[in-house]
Amino acid sequence: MTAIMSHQLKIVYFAWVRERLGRDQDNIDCPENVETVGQLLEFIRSEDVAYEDVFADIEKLRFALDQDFVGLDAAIDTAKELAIFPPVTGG
Amino acid sequence: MTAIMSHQLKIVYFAWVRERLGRDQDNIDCPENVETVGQLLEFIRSEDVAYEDVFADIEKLRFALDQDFVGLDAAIDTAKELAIFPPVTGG
Amino acid sequence: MISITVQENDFDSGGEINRLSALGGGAISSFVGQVRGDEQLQALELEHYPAMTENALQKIADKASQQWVMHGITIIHRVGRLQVGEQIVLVCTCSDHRQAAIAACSYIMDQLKTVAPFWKKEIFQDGTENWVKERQSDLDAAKSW
Amino acid sequence: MISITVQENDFDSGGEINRLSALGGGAISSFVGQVRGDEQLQALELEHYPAMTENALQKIADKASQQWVMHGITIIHRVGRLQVGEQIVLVCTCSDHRQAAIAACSYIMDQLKTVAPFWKKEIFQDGTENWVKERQSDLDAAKSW
Repeated sequence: MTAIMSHQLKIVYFAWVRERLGRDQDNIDCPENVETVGQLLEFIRSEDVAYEDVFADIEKLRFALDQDFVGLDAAIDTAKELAIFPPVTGG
Repeated sequence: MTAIMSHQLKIVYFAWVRERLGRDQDNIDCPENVETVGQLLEFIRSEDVAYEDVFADIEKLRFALDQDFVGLDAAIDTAKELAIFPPVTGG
Repeated sequence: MISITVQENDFDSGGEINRLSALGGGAISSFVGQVRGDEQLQALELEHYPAMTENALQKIADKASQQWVMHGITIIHRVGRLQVGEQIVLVCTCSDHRQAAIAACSYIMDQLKTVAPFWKKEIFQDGTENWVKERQSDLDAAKSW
Repeated sequence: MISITVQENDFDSGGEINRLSALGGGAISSFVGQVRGDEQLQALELEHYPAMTENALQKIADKASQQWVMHGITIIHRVGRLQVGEQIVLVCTCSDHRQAAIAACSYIMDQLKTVAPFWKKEIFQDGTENWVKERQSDLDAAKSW
């Protein structure tokens, strides 16, 4: 057996990230060599040019892995859900 | 005419000052040579021994002249009402 | 809009908040003080100096208005006999910004504790009474502004 | 007693204050944020991340409970479309001491602004829309604790 190891990851989008992408989630196969949030962003940008515009200014994005805020260097590990959104503005 | 100049002053008491004196106000003739709140206290203590106990620890008393907080050295001048009470404890 | 009330009756904190909300400031801060059931306490007797009280509270509210841009300030302080659990005081402030609303509310409470002519007498279940003493922490808080 | 609610419906600030008052702490601080009628604003659209929101608010309340001795904390945050003048958020805190109640309420609001997953879209009378941007002053306030 030489199957490439991967795991299913749900990506959810909020606010203008959701609006610009035109959808609120994606389900992707996360290849084993994609280890961090930053690497995952690179991977999905390479898969679909639609992400280029939205993810152009990465400074404006925030991330949560399984509902916890994380940075770009966070390990995806066995996480099930990555959220991508602008800085929060509640209250 | 050699009448001694004086002016009517109402003294009002609150909280334990009122309770210990057993009344909530006095009306006194304030002699002209009594110029400050401190001097007035001395004057009324000399007039009535009932004040001795209540005014013994002057540090524990606060004063308002015509409804404004004042210290012992405040000039009574033409004030109409002196209030004597413990430190406030509202809220 | 400054509203100052000294009354025996209870008050409706939500109604007062809604009244200030209607001014449209966006940020409404409020504080409610009530009779805490310490030890064997049964009630508080709240005494005040009627000729001076509202004026003293007005001055505090005026100073808050000078320090922060406010849409409205409401102060309600009860007097008379208040049982454990009853509300004593409400301070409610409305501003465009939450920091201003919260700071003004906190400032007003701190000043009220040290310059508004109210006195509290504790009445215990065994019938004994005690005039509450001023607290150094309240004096310090009032001076901190 | 920590109560966290995310809902579309309006809330009754007075009822929430009274619920915390019933815990007998003596000091109840609250903050209400509402949609301010800036410029040509008609409404706000409040979006959130349902799987994360309540947990994020719970963490904020837990941290406040560790920092100050609290009897109760209530956080209600609305989502959906809110017209100018409508209430958005309520934070209500109950403690034995006013400084603790007020500080915790202020802390929770500051944290909520920067770590709770809500996003506001402004909808103007001419139909244009704008996602609200984060403010440096909010980030600074959250870091100040």
